Amino acid sequence: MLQTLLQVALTGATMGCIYALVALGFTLTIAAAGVVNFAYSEWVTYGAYIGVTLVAVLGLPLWLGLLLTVMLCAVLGYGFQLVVFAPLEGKHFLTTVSATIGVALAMQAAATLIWGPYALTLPTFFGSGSLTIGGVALFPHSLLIVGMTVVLIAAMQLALTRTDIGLRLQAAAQDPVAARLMGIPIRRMRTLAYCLSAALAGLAGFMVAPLFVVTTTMGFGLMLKGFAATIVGGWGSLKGAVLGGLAVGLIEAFGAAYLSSEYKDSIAFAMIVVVLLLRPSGLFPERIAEKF
Amino acid sequence: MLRIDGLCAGYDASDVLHNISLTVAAGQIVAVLGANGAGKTTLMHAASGLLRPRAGAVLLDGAPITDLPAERIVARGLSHVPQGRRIFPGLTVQENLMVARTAATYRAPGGFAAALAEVRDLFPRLAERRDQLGWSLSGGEQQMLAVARALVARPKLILLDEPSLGLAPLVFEAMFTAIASIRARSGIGFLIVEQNAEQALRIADYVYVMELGRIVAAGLPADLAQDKAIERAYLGA
Amino acid sequence: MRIGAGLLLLAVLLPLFIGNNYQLGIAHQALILILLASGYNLLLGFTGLVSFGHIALFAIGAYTSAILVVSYGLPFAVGLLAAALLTGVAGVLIAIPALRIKGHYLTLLTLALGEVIRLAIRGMESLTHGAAGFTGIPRPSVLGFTFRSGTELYYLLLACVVLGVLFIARLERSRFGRAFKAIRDGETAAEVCGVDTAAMKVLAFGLSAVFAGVAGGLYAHTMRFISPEFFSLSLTITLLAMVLIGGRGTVLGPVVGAVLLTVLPEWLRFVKDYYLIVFGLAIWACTMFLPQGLMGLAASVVARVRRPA
Amino acid sequence: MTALLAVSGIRKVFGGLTALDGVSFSLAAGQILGLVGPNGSGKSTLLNVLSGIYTPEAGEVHLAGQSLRGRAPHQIATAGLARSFQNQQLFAGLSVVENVLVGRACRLRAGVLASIFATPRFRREEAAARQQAEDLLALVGLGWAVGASVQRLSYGQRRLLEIARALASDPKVLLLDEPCAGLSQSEANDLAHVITRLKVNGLAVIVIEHNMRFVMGLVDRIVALNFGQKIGEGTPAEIRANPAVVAAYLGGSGHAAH
Repeated sequence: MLQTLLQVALTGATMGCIYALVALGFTLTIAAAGVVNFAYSEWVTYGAYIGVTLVAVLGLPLWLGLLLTVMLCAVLGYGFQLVVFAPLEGKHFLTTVSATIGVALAMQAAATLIWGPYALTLPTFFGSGSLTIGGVALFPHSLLIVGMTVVLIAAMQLALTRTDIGLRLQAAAQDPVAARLMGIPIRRMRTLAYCLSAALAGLAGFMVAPLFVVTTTMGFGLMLKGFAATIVGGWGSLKGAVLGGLAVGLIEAFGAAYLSSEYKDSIAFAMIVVVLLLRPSGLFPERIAEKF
Repeated sequence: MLRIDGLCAGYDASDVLHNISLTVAAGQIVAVLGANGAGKTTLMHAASGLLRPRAGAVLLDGAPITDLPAERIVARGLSHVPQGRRIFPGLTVQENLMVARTAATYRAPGGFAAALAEVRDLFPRLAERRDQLGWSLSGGEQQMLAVARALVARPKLILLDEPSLGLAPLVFEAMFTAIASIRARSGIGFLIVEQNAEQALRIADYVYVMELGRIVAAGLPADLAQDKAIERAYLGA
Repeated sequence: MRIGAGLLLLAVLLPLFIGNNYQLGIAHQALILILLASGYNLLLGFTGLVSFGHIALFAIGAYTSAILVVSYGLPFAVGLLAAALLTGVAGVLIAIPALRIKGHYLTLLTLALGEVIRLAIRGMESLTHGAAGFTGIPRPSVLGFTFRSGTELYYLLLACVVLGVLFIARLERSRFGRAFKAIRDGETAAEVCGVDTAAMKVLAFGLSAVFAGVAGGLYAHTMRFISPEFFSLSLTITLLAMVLIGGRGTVLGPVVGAVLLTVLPEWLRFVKDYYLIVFGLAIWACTMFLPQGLMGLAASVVARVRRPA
Repeated sequence: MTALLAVSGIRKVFGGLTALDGVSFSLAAGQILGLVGPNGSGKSTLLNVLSGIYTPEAGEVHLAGQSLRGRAPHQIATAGLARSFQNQQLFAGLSVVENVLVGRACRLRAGVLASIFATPRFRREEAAARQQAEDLLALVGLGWAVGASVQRLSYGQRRLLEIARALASDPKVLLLDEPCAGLSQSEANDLAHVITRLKVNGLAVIVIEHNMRFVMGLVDRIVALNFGQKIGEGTPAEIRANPAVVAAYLGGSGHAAH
C-alpha cells in the first residue's frame, strides 16, 4: 500500500518537475513580454531532437550533449526574438497566437523531415537499471530530474532576486515604461527572457527524452501540461508555474493510479477547466499592484 | 542646462503640443503649471524620449537628445519621474533603488552606498520600508521612492510629473519641501509640471503656464501670482 | 455580392468538370468545412472570441446524428436536427463561463474543454465505439430519397452551404451582425451604447455551435465513418487557418479559406513532405502581412482600383 | 418640477482610496451641467458610476423617477442615458453609419429570424434607423461620411461621430467626457454649437471638460469636485468666485478642510 503510494508520488514528482520546467519557460515570456508562445512546444521537441543528434548520432558524452543542447536552444530563442517576436510587439493576442501556431506547425513538419518519422531514443546518465529501496523502484534518472529541477529553480530564484540583471529583467517585466526611464534596455531584456525560456524548454526536452521516446509531437503534449500548470499556478507567475507543474504531475500520477489510466490525459485538461471556472486567477495568484 | 526649442508633439491623429520653448538653468527649479489636458505630461514624455517629437529640439547641456530613446537619455543625466510614480510593484524598496543604478551612480563619490545614505537622510520612511514590496507602499511612500530612484541615477536634472497627484495635502507639502532641499544640497535642477499651483509657486524659481498645448505666460512666481494669469488658465477668463 | 454569385455559379457547375469520385469526395469535404468555418467565423471573426474548442462541437454533431440514425434507427433529418439542437445547447453552455473569462483564458479554457469532450467521446465506448470509430453510417435520405451518388450528395451539401452563407450574410446586415462586431472592436463601448453584450455573446456561441452541429451531422453521413482522432487539435488549427487566411469577419472569407485549405494539400501532393512547412509558414505570413486575409486583400485592391475613377 | 436626473450620496471606493464621497446633484431637462475639478478629483469615476460601468458602494441615481440601482450599462443606456468616452472608443471595423446604428441597438426589436428573412417589419425598422443615423450625422456635420470607414475621419471628426452615436438611442441625458480634448478651437466651437442645439430639444447634458473657456460659455451650472467630494455648485460666475474651487485648483487654504 505505502509502497505503491510512494511509487506513485515519485512518478508524479518526476513528471511534475518536467512540467514545472516547461511551465517556467512558458511563463517567462508571458511575464517578460506578455507573449503566449504557442511555438513553445517545438522548442521542447527540438531540445530532445538536438540532444539525440548530439549524443546518439555524433557520439558526444551525455553531459556535453546536455550543455550544448541548452545552449543551442538559447540560440534558437534568440533567433525567434529577431524573426518572430520582434515584429509581433504590440499586436493583438489573436495575431500572436496564430503566428506562433503557424511557426510551430512548420517547425514540427521540418522536424519530421530532418529526423524522420520514427521515434528515437536517448540514453540516461545511469543506464536503464533501477534501485529498489524498501520495495520502491527508484530510477536514478528520475532522481536526477528532481534534483536538477530543484537546483535550477533555486538558482533561477537567486539570479532573479540577487543579481543586477535579474532585477532588471523583473523590472522590465513589471513596468516596461518605468524600466526604460531607469535606463533599462527592455528589448534586450526581452531577448534574454526568450533565450532563457528556450533554454529551459531544451533542458526539459532533453531530460524527459529518456523517460519516453522522442517524437515530433512530444513537445505538444508537454506544452498542454504546461498550460495546465500555468493556469493552476496563476497566469504569469514564476512561482505559480513551478507549484502548478508539480500539482499537475502529482494529481495526474495519482489519478492514473487510483482512478483510471484511461483518462490520464484528460486529468490535466479537467484541471484547466475546473480551475478556470472556479478561480479564474489561478490557485496561487501573484499580487497585482493597484493602479494608483 | 535643459533647453526645449519649438517642440511639437502629439499622438496618432491629434496634436497636443504646439511650439513649446522653455529653459531650465543649472540648479534651477522650474514649474510648468496648467489645467488637466493642457499637455503637461506630453511635454514630459517628449523631453525624456518616451514620445518622439514631431518638430523642435531638446538640448541637455547644449547637446541634442531629441532623437535618443528614453533608456539612453537617463545616462546623459536627465531623470524622469513619471505621473503615477510607476514603482515596480513586485520589487522591494531596496530592489527598486538597485534597478535605478547607472554608470553615473558609481562615478559619483561613494557610489551606490552614498546615494542610499542620501536617500535615507531625505526619506527616513523609505529606510524603514526597505524590504517591503512596491505595491504595498502608500501613495506618499511611492512618490518618495520614485524621487529616490531618480536621485540614485545621479542626474543633473529631474523631470517631475504631477508629484501631488492623488496625495493628501500634508504629504505633498512635505514632498515639495524635500524637493527644495534636494536642490539646495546637491544642486540638481528640476522641471516640475504640476496642477497644484500654490505648492509649485512656493519652491519654483521660474514658472511657465500652459493652456491647450501652448505656453501662455511665463515669469517669476510673484509676478504671475499678481497678474492672475494662472487663475485664468485654470478657470477661464 | 458579385463575387458570391460568381462563386455559386462555379460551385453549381463544378460536378460537370470533376472526373472521379475521389475529387468529388474532396469537394464534399470542402463544402462541409465551409459550413464549419463560416460558423466559427461568427465567433472568431465577427465577435472576436477566440475559442479553441469548436471542433468538439463538430464532433458532438457528428456523433449525435450517427448514434440516433444507426443505433436508434431514426431518420436522417431527425438526426441532423437533433445534432443542431444539441450542439446549440452545448454552445450556449460554453458561452456562460465565456462571459466571465476573457482573452487567453478563454482560449485555454475552450482548448481544454474541447479535449475533454473528445476524450470523453473516446471513452464512452458503448455509445460511440470508442477509438475504433463509428462505422456503417447510412447516406443521407430525405422523404424517401437517398443521396447515393457523389453528385447528389454534392448538391445536398451545396444547398446547405448556400443556406448557411446566406444566413450569415443577412445576419451581418442586421442589428446582430453590428452588435457582434461592436463587441469585437470595443466591448465596454458596445455595452454603454446599449448592446446587451452578454446576450449577444451567448447568441454568437449558440449560432456558431449550430453551424458546427449541422456540419458535423452532414460529415458523419457523407464520410459514413467517424472516429475521435479526426476531431483533434490539428483540425482546430486548420479551421483557425481557414478563417484567418480567408479573411476573418467577412462573409466570404471562410468560404475561400476552407476551399483553399482543402484543395491545396491535394494539389501540392508532390511536395507532400514540405506541404506542412509551407502551410505553417503561410499561416504565419498571413497573420503578419495580410491581417485581414485574402478577402481583405481583395477589398483593398478593389478600393485602390476604384478610387482614381 | 422634479429633476430628470437625481444623483444622491454616491460613494465609490477603490482599494483603500475613496474616489467619490457622498456626491449629490440634480439636473433638469434642457440643462447643461459642467463637471470640473483637478486631475484625480473623481469626475471620470462619477461618469462611470452614472453609466453603470462601476457599481457605487452607496448612493442612488434616479433617471426620470426610475432608480438605476443594479442596472447593467446597456440597461442604463436603454433607460435613456448615453455617453461618450474620454479616449475615443469607436468601432474600427464598422463604417461611420454603422457606428451610429450600434448606438441605436437598444431601440431595435427585430429578432434573428426576422432579420434573416428580412420581414417587412425588419425592413421598416432598419430603414427608419438608417434615416435617423444619417440625420444625426448631418446634425454633427458628418453627413458626407456616411459610408466611409472610421479611419478616414480626423481626430475631431471622430469625437463628433461618438456624439452622434450616443444620440442615436434617443437619450434623455447625455454624458460627455472631455469632448474637446484634441480639438482645434474652431472644432470646439462647432461642438458647442451642436450641444446648444440639443439642449433646445430638451436634452440634458453633463460635460467634463478642462477647456474652461468652453465650459464657462456653454453650461448653465457647474458642479466642482475635489478629492471625490463636491466642493461647489453654481453658475459659472459663482464657481469662478468660489474660494474653495479656486483653492482646489491653485492650492491653498481650501485644502485644510480635508
